[in-house]
Amino acid sequence: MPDQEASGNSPYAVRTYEPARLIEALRKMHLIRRFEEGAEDSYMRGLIHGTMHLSIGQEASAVAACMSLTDDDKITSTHRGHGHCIAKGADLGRMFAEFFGKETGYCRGRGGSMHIADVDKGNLGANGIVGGGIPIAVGAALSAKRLGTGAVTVCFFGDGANNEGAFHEALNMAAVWTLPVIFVCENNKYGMSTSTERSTAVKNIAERAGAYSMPGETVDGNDFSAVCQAIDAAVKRARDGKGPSLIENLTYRWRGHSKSDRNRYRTKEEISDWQAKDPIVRMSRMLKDHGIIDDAGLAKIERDVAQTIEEAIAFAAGSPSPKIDEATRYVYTDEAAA
Amino acid sequence: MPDQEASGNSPYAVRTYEPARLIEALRKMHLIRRFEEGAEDSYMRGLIHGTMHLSIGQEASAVAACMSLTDDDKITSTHRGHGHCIAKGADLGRMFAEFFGKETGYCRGRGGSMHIADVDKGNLGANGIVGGGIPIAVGAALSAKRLGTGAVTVCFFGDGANNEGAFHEALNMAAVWTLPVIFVCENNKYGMSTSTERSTAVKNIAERAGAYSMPGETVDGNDFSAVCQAIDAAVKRARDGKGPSLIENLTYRWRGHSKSDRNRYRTKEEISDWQAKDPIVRMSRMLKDHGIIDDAGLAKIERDVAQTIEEAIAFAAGSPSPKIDEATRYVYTDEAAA
Amino acid sequence: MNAQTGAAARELSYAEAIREAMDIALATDERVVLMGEDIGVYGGAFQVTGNLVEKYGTDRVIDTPISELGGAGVAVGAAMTGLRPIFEFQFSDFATLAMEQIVNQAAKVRYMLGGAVSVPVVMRFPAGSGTGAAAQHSQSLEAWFGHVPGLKVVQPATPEDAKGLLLAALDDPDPVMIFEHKILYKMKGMVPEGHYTTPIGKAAVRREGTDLTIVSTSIMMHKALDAAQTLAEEGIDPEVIDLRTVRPMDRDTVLASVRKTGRLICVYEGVKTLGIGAEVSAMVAESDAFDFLDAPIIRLGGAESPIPYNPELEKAVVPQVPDILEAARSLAKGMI
Amino acid sequence: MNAQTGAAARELSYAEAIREAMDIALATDERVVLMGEDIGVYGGAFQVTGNLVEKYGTDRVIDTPISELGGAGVAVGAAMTGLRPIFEFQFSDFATLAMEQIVNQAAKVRYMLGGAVSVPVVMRFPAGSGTGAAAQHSQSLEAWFGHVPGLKVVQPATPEDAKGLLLAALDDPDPVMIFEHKILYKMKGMVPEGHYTTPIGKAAVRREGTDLTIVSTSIMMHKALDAAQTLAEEGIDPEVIDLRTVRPMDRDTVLASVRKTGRLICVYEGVKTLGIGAEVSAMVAESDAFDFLDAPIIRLGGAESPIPYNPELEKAVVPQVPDILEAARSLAKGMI
Ligand SMILES: Cc1ncc(C[n+]2csc(CCOP(=O)(O)OP(=O)(O)O)c2C)c(N)n1
Ligand SMILES: Cc1ncc(C[n+]2csc(CCOP(=O)(O)OP(=O)(O)O)c2C)c(N)n1
Ligand SMILES: [Mg+2]
Ligand SMILES: [Mg+2]
Repeated sequence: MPDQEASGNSPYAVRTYEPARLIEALRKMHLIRRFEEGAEDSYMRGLIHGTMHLSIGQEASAVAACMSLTDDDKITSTHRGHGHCIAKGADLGRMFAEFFGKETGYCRGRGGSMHIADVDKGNLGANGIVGGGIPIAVGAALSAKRLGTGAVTVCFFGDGANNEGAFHEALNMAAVWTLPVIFVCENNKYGMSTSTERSTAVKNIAERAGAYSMPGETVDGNDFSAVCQAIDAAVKRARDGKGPSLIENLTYRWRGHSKSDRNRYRTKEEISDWQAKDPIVRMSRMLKDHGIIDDAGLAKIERDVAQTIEEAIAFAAGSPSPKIDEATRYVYTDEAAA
Repeated sequence: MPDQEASGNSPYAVRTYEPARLIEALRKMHLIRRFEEGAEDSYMRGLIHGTMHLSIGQEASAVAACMSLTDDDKITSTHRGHGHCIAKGADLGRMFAEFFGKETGYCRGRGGSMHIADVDKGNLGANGIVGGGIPIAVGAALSAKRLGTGAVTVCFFGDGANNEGAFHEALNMAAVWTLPVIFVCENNKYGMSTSTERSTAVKNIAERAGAYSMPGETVDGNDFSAVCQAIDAAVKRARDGKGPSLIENLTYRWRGHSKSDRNRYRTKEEISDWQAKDPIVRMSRMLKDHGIIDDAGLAKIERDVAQTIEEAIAFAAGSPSPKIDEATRYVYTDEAAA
Repeated sequence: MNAQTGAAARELSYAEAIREAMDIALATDERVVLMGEDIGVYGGAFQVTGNLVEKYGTDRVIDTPISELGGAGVAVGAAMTGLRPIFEFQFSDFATLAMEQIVNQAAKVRYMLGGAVSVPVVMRFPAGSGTGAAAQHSQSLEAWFGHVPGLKVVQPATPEDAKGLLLAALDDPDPVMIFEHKILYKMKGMVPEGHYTTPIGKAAVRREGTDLTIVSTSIMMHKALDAAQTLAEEGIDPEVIDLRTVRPMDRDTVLASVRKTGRLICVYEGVKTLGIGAEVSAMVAESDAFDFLDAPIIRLGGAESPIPYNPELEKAVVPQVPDILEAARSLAKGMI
Repeated sequence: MNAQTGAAARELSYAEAIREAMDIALATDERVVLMGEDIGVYGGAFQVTGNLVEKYGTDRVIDTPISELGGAGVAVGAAMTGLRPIFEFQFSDFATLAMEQIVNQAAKVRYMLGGAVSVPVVMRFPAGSGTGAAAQHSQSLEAWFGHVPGLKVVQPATPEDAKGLLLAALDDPDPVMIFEHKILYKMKGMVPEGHYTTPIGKAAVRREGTDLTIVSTSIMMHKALDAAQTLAEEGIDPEVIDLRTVRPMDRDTVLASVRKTGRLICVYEGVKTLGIGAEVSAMVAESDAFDFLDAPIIRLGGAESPIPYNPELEKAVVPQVPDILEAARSLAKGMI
């Protein structure tokens, strides 16, 4: 917050991004929320089988972290990856189609929720393995550096993932090789049922940045502007060839870990406290406070988003399933060969 | 160094340990050096096949780290483990016998140099996997805590091992569960040919202690007393139920990584600089300076040690090999069963 | 009443049977601890540990951080020094992170130390497809473990065996890997009360028959029994063997059956190539039972593909009852 | 001159042949990078990369920290985004630390993404026993990898194939795992100059014969050829096949041979149970070649034990020439 004063106290994001981009960001946050609700609803209606991990409550982190990225920049995501995917520009119809196991889905119905990727937009994919995407992100950053593309990689992972050996090995290599990657830990206080207090020997994950001599910063992850500010500085650092950063977005998932969660490890009060910190409400308020949007504009976003979701679900529901006799397609690139 | 003054500047070890124990420690350091030389010599004479990793130059770290341990306390060791093994009280005849692949060896000739263990003395074994012993040490500490034995575990590993995911996961668990374990990193500047500068994103490994909210200390690993002081404090902390510590002993291996090392990654000057910091010379000087030993005493140690080594090698050389038809014994405990 | 044990039996689910085994072990042996991710207040991803943490506390039912390699290593170290840990992998797929500790350490330490220690660790792996969790949460990797000397590997197919094999594993001084099928967790069956063991290394003949032998593992045993019923109606009389233990494999039971029937199908969910069926087939083909074989040995294993998400595709890549029927009929054709 | 390629050939060691392949790749394709522990100034634990770092610099011959999981994952991520990494494990045993990235990521990403990416990564694994490095540095784990759809797995037995298969792996858009035998690194053989490829998925008939088929892998091919010479002198005429590729296995070549000879021995260094020989045997036993079999199929694999340190024991736990002779003679007995 160095230049708050100079800018008459307007938040970083308002100072930095065009109104249209901020409105688009808010729209994306709504899209994420409604996508997750749509998924939940579809699940109830039997359109989805398998598991799902919803990111309701974490929308600011995903969208803000992708604000300054281009389609050439990469992200790696997690099992809780719908938000990242939408933030990076994915088509919701293809996302729902994947969720419904359809041939029109991002993974032709082979991957499902935990593997949605959107390679054209630079999203290398969600990952079913906690921490699995972290070394992959470092690999993408190595490619960018070797090939001189100027691209950066944003690597999303959870607080639980920070106790995986992969986290340690990957952050160390990124630092030693000064790679253009930003490690974004979405600390929602729990890895499944296990709180960071019970699993992690530091209070804030960002404290671990010191073990890799990289900058570490803990941010209010429900404050869109604060996340933008931290990420943008890290992206600049990466693009300037100064290496990786670790940013920890403190946030919260409103829903259970997955469908089978009975929420026995946290209190109703804790949940409602965090619901009061709704990142979408806060973002809306910020935009209103700075005259970027008005109530009519907000209402229009909600209407548009509702319609987009409806159309996406309809597209997905109406799409064909993969052919059974193609169950084993796409294992190898040259399918004749193996 | 808080009470240096009160003690008239005599080093910690001199203040703390009986002269006889200090002389015994020096003797062990000599034993280690001569054991390694004996191994080298035996290798030249074709008595040993396979690989070996010598710890010449690192003797102070091994012996000092085991000073305040009892046979109930455990250690886990590494591929460069002869010193630890001797420090923890192993019989040199059985060590050489193992090296020579004999049935009288610690592992009945099945394990060799990289797997020598001495379970009765609390040495859970060397390990051929870099970092492999670190979680095992934490397991031993968990046993001690659960079973209330009061034992501590000293976990040796190298600077190279600190970049393994196992290091991260194990230190985190030890801290979260407040376990009685002391992580002793023997930083000899290189993991094989790769210097810490080229492999590790912090200058000193002990800096990583902060990532696990445990005390971390970097010590002159060739200073017997300094290592004792750091370890003893950590052992006390562990016995008092206050949890783990990370101690980094800065040291140097005089020999190559293993027999196949051409030493192309370091200079002759660096090696000779470190030889000038010979831990045995320094320990001898300290004991002489404080009137604990005289030249005759030093000479006697050398003579005794030479004889012990000679006898140990003779024992090993004269021992029988395992029977070929017992090549697959000891895979399972109940050998009839499987 | 259970014929073998004399104990009263009641209907329990496979998950309940496993929990009961752990409950007995925790109650009777202070050295037993449970370790794993979310096995405490959450009760385990598949509710297998359930409420055991309430009964035994967090010192004995230990939630680990998400650290599979380290966690497994801690269990190994603890087993070497006096505890008897039961380590739960949340999904067997995550064992890929811990192969070092399982294979280089747990399986080999005893041998490498010339018998100076044992490693009495039990590891539990919820395995298999059918939950719509896709390729990284649906694997059947038991064949890997079966390839590793020093390990014992079991795959219970029934609630009774799930309990009995876990209790046998706890009696065993060496590392035992238990592959539990996720889809079986809710399956019910009669389970004897109290302590009993199911022998490791012994297959069970689930249906006697004379025309062909179906060696099956885990969930496939149930499909094989289903198929057997249909086949019996068609006049084909199959013997159905539940392999139960992958390592050491029960050669005697399998060979005796093949000597009788002269025909063999092996059905298993793991990938066909280099899977359990390869070993069963090779074990027979190298034995004197070879001379009794009247037809090629058929393997029905998983497709050469990761497990897909779409539920129809997911079914298509693992053997189903019609596949068994087809294979059995093709073998039987030669019979008549 | 090499018959197939027309290129001039010279004698090179297996290690030199591999290095030459990497040299060609580095020289002709900017996307190729080498990654691994101590592959730079040290030249690799087995001196396979040698002086390549001097020629191509540390940006392209990258010493990694001792971080097998992370390192393999970086290679996977790099392969997904435009590089063509060749990742060296210092010993194949350390792959146990990286199975997650190899099996859950590299092998499955393409399928899980419905074909949206390929993962053109090559991994090299120095494998096998014979160096006195004991149980954690001597394993032959190729069977595990052969069980994983999405991977291709090769095992060159000669310098020519070591080079040709590595160049073929680099042309392949999918992950290729190369198991190199440490004891072969110093073996010499004629190697064509320049660029050529040895086809992945094709076995080689190293000796034609009519009496029995010996399918061998890697170093065992040389032992099989040795044995074949002795057998020929005894009037037994074996066909020796070098499997070369574990996945996808060359069914056609093996079956054709068995149809001709009616007798099969499979010899491989990995643990016998659930090893390569299990698949070879089962592949034959399920095929039409079954009808041509005149005797049980013999598998000669590694003992059911970790690899011991003592050199005599170490030899005793893997197949040797006398074992092959004995097996072949026992099969031939039935012949006459
Ligand atoms: C290697 C691995 N271990 C365990 C799991 C099971 N699992 C899936 S998500 C999860 C919790 C992850 O916590 P965190 O990283 O904080 O992400 P969050 O779910 O909170 O977004 C667990 C244990 C897994 N998928 N992969
Ligand atoms: C998991 C694993 N990776 C690599 C190796 C090969 N290796 C053996 S020792 C060694 C260097 C270890 O360095 P360090 O931990 O600093 O110990 P030092 O040899 O210096 O005592 C390497 C790379 C191994 N044995 N295990
Ligand atoms: Mg979390
Ligand atoms: Mg070192």
